[in-house]
Amino acid sequence: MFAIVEGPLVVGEIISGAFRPDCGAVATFIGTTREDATEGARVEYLEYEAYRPMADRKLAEIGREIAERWDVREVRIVHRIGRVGLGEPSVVIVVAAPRRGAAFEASRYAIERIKQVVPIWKREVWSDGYVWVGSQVGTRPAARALR
Amino acid sequence: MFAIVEGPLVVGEIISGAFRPDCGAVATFIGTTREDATEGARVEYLEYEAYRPMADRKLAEIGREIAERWDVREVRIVHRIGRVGLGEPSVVIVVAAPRRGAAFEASRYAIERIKQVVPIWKREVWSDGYVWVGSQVGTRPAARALR
Amino acid sequence: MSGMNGTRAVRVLLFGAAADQAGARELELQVRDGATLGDLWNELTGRYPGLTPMGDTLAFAVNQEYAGMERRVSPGDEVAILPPVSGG
Amino acid sequence: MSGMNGTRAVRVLLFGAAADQAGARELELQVRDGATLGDLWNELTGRYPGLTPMGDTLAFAVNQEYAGMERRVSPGDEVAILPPVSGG
Repeated sequence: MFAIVEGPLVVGEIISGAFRPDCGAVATFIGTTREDATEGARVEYLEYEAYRPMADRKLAEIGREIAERWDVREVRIVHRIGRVGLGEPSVVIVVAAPRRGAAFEASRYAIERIKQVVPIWKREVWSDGYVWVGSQVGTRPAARALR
Repeated sequence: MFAIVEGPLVVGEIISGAFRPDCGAVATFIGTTREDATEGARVEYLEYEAYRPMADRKLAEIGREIAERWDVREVRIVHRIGRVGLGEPSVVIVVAAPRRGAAFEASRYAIERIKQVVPIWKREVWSDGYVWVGSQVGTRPAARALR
Repeated sequence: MSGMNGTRAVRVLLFGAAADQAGARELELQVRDGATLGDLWNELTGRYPGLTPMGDTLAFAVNQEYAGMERRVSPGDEVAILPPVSGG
Repeated sequence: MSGMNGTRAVRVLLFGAAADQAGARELELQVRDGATLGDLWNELTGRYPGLTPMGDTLAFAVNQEYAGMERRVSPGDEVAILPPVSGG
């Protein structure tokens, strides 16, 4: 199951749906939005934007890459877009496998690949402006200086 | 939070409780009971037994070992005992960390250590008898042969 | 698509910081026969100079698959200008 | 605890396959002054020969901490006979 959704991720449901009697291991990775602060300013929330349907296709492609490399029986990747509050999940990756080694390795692989190839972008909205993470472009004083 | 409990593990609650705004990564490992079958017989359910409170103390000790080795902010390990049906979670490990590398490594470390040092035992109840996993002692025809 | 007058338009989508720098999220560009992504990029930075400093960091997609600068673009193609991805 | 007659009892707990093989989960053993876990194990296998084949695979705990065969056991100690753990 590979999806890009707006609105909160219900982590328990996404994970429980991957339990299978032929698997002994379920490894998950959940990315949560992290508070950040510098002198006089702090992150208030994050906003994610995706290039769809290319992003959906890339998630499914990562699932196929995993299936080629490891003995896994279920892979779920759900990425949230739009506004996400601090400490909330932005992505949930679930891998169910007969053995735990494969489950751990595949879940780590999934998040690394997401960060390499899936066209999704994160904008940190600070109290003094915003910045596109990775590009360092935005309206914050520091980001403007880089333009 | 380190606990040994009877009754189903509510995975979503255990995990969500570990989200923190100072952490960007939550890695979890969930052990689920795996169906097994040989000629003419199959596993019907599993039954876990713990030596308490030593097992509780060992779980907390694993938490301290993790805190010494990685920058993690929350570690939760909940192990279920008693009868567990097939495909159900028997253990949930949750590690929240600022960075994903630490979260992945610590969650893997936790399950490996549990399998080394926490006094909990699993009995597979098959259609033709039971067997203590690890000891290969029990009432199944194959286990009896080993006595 | 080929127009009656021989012009050929591709649809260009810009995301994230690239949309910010161009001040546009979607546009159409006319391209000549045999034009490449590189040609299209030159045209684009001529029109939106704010994109120029991002050049080294950007990736490009044609019809939703990553593509290099030598890739030919044809009428009706969807070209996307992709800043460094930052999902997860 | 030291009894009036000078005997000294430790509480022994058996788990999993070890409880099965002994046919007991909990018992008390008298130990002499200076007795070790090794001495206690000899006493135990004398009484429950079914445990003998498991010997190489077992671990022992005294007062809920792993301990080696040379560990002294004292009155009131809780000794546990631990088959290979299989949690997770």
